Amino acid sequence: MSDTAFKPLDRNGIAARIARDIPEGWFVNLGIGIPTGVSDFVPEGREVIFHAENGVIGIGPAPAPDQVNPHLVNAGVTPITLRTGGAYMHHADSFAIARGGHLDLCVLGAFEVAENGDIANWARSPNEPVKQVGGAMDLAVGAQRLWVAMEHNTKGNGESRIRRVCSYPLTAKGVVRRVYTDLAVLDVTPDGFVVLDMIPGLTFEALQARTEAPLRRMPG
Amino acid sequence: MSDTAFKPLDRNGIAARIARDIPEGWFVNLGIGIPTGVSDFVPEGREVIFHAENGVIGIGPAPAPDQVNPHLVNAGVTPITLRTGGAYMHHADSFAIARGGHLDLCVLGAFEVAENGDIANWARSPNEPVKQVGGAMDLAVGAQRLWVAMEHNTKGNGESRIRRVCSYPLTAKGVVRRVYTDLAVLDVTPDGFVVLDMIPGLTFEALQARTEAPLRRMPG
Amino acid sequence: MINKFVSTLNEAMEDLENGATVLLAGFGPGTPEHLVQGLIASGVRDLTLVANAGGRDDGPIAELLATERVRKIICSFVRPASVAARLFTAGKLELEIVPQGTLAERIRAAGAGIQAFYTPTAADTLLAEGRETRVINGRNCLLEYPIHGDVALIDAWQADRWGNLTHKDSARNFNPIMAMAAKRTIVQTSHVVELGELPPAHIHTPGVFVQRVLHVPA
Amino acid sequence: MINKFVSTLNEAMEDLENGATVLLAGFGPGTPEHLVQGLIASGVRDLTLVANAGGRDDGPIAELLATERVRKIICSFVRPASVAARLFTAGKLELEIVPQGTLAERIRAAGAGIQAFYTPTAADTLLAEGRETRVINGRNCLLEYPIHGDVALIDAWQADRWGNLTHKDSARNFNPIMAMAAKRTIVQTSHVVELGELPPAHIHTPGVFVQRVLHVPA
Repeated sequence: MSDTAFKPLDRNGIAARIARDIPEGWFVNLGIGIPTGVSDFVPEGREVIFHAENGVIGIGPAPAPDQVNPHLVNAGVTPITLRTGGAYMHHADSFAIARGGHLDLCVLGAFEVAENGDIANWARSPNEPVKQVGGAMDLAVGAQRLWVAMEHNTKGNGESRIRRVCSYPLTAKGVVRRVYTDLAVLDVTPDGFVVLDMIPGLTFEALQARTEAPLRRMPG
Repeated sequence: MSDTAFKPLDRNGIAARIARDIPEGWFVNLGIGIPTGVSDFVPEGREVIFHAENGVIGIGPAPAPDQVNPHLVNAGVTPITLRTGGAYMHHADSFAIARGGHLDLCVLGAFEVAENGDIANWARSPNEPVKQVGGAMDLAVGAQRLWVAMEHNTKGNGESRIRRVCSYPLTAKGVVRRVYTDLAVLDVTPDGFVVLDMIPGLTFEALQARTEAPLRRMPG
Repeated sequence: MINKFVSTLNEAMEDLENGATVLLAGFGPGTPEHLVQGLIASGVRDLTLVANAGGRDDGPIAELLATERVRKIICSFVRPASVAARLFTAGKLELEIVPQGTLAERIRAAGAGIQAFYTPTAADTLLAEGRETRVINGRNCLLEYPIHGDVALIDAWQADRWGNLTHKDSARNFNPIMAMAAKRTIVQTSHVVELGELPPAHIHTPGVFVQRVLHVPA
Repeated sequence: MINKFVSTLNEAMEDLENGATVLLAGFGPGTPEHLVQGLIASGVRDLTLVANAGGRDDGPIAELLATERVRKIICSFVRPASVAARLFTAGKLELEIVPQGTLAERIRAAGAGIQAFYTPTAADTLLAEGRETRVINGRNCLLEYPIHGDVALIDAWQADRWGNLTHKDSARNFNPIMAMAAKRTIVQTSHVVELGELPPAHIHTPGVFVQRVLHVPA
């Protein structure tokens, strides 16, 4: 297989690909990392309502540098704006939205996703001091559907993040519905990963070669 | 004993007696019946903040008939006013105040109170169709202290409502701190009922004669 | 463009199903009376009704119960003189009595994704008979489960096209929490406002909890 | 006349005790930085700190942790480059990691008198190891207990003499729920208003949850 036959998406490319699939009227939470960029690619006229777990529903575009409101940030503590129609609430009410099944979609970054829908995104080992849980465990089990946005392979040795079984500590079990990578879009099904879409120039075989878990073609 | 030697308090008299004992700054919930009248007897200048479990904190005096706000009632669904500084909230937040230990005092009516602090105030038998629980069970276990306001004896056959053991279904166990009746003020202590106060002309013996539970004099 | 407004009561009540659990907000004020009329007119039956009280001899809840299309009522309070008390006595209505604070908390739990909780309220009473209790920090507590609605009928003061709501004074009561707890939340509002007219810090029920809004001028 | 205002930081922090559990609100904005300075200056030690995150290398939480007077931190997030991570690695800080939503809900539970609750969050993770779980409606759930504070340090935008508060935009975050959950709630507010100036339908934290308020102009 030739690596020159296709060009992996960059992080914005993944975000834009996800934005295409979000219909008007959905309530959506975007995790930190690649997912945060998704809102930039939703067309102006399509009303998608973005939620931040720190008590904001209806996030607008990023403020101009001289328009920053010091009292208004997203879950990554980055300045945001509020869209017309948005609302503020406290943390427990905000997580009631996330945990109570009121979000149509949550998009999270991850280290790994397994073919049964397991996701690992908060720690690379049980013993390290850094425990970046945040709101991911709440969102992963609480949203109506969970999509993951990540690079298909690790930067270092190119290992597959799409796995039979996660090797890192889990964030939640059996919750991922779809994975968007720089190479492909994969649905998690009872029969494992099904390839919905690939980047131009990539073949199924080349994708499988980069993927630890077995892949299936879209039926039909 | 001569019944002409003393004059039992009327319902307003009981309410007024209770009002005397509520210091400035307390947050207080008043049950339906005699307790509702208590707020009328708190002197104008003494800031006591009354809570209604349907989402009002800071109840003001009753409105003039032509000043009734149809959107503003207390837990008895009676029109009220809001005092300057008062606030509205939803039912779960309002009961968070009641159940979370934030009320200094709740005053409830009752059918019976027992010497261990049990209170019965919602049903006269387990089988009757009428079950007037409302918020009493929440308030009884949630408030910092529970006082009861009631007539000392039943209207019909003059039976004592102050009892060794309650005969009616319980609202809560071991929660009453003090009882205000038309005859006396009784503290519930580990040693049973202690008489704090009696109406003028009533003797300890005459009070005991009207009371099923044993009474003790104030020590000292 | 998101637009949750519907034009008619029929449209508001569309697709109600027999056997549904209906959360009915209100505590005196805040009762969506027009929507209750719609529920009655829809003819759906075998309902479970969740409301603070069983109502009186007249008023929206009494009228609904009198149709005998409610199989069970979950409430904190049944009055002696009421349609509810008579139907219960006649064996025509199941009754689940829940302390008012526990009722509010069970509804909120449904909206917030809490699967069960322990509360000392009612733990030592008849209402706890045969049920699971546990002593936590020396207090006897009763295990309570969320109350989910298929439908919530909600009253609002103001609403915008996203379904953001405000409620007037003590008419707020059960409205925000019942709106959270149902699969389909139907609102009657006294006032319609433009998107952005409600200050974002002062919205009592955000539109994420609302599916349909009907304008019913007061 | 009820008046919860205090004039000085010393007065605001009076009677803090060693071994206290301190709820510290804030998520970026909404952190009561002045009160944290007061906590540091008070010299109390052996604290349990409850906050969303373990902070960074600078900022109020880092400064507090650097005094080594915090025995344990309960939070949802510890950054790699932070005082918290280094103290933990050095065995000088206990760490309890709680998912952010569970953290918020445990704090609310303390304020609302809920003695424990079941949530699916974290039930199938390392954080559940050795703890009580139960399957409810087919979902594995973890039993969680309330987090009570001895003291809560709160930021507000406006406050009146009864302790009624508003919070600005997303600076609201943990402030209303932490105010509910502590025996003593201490507030720093940017603005002082007259009683009655805050519309009763728009108070974010009612004064029933507040003990002391210090005016700290922004």
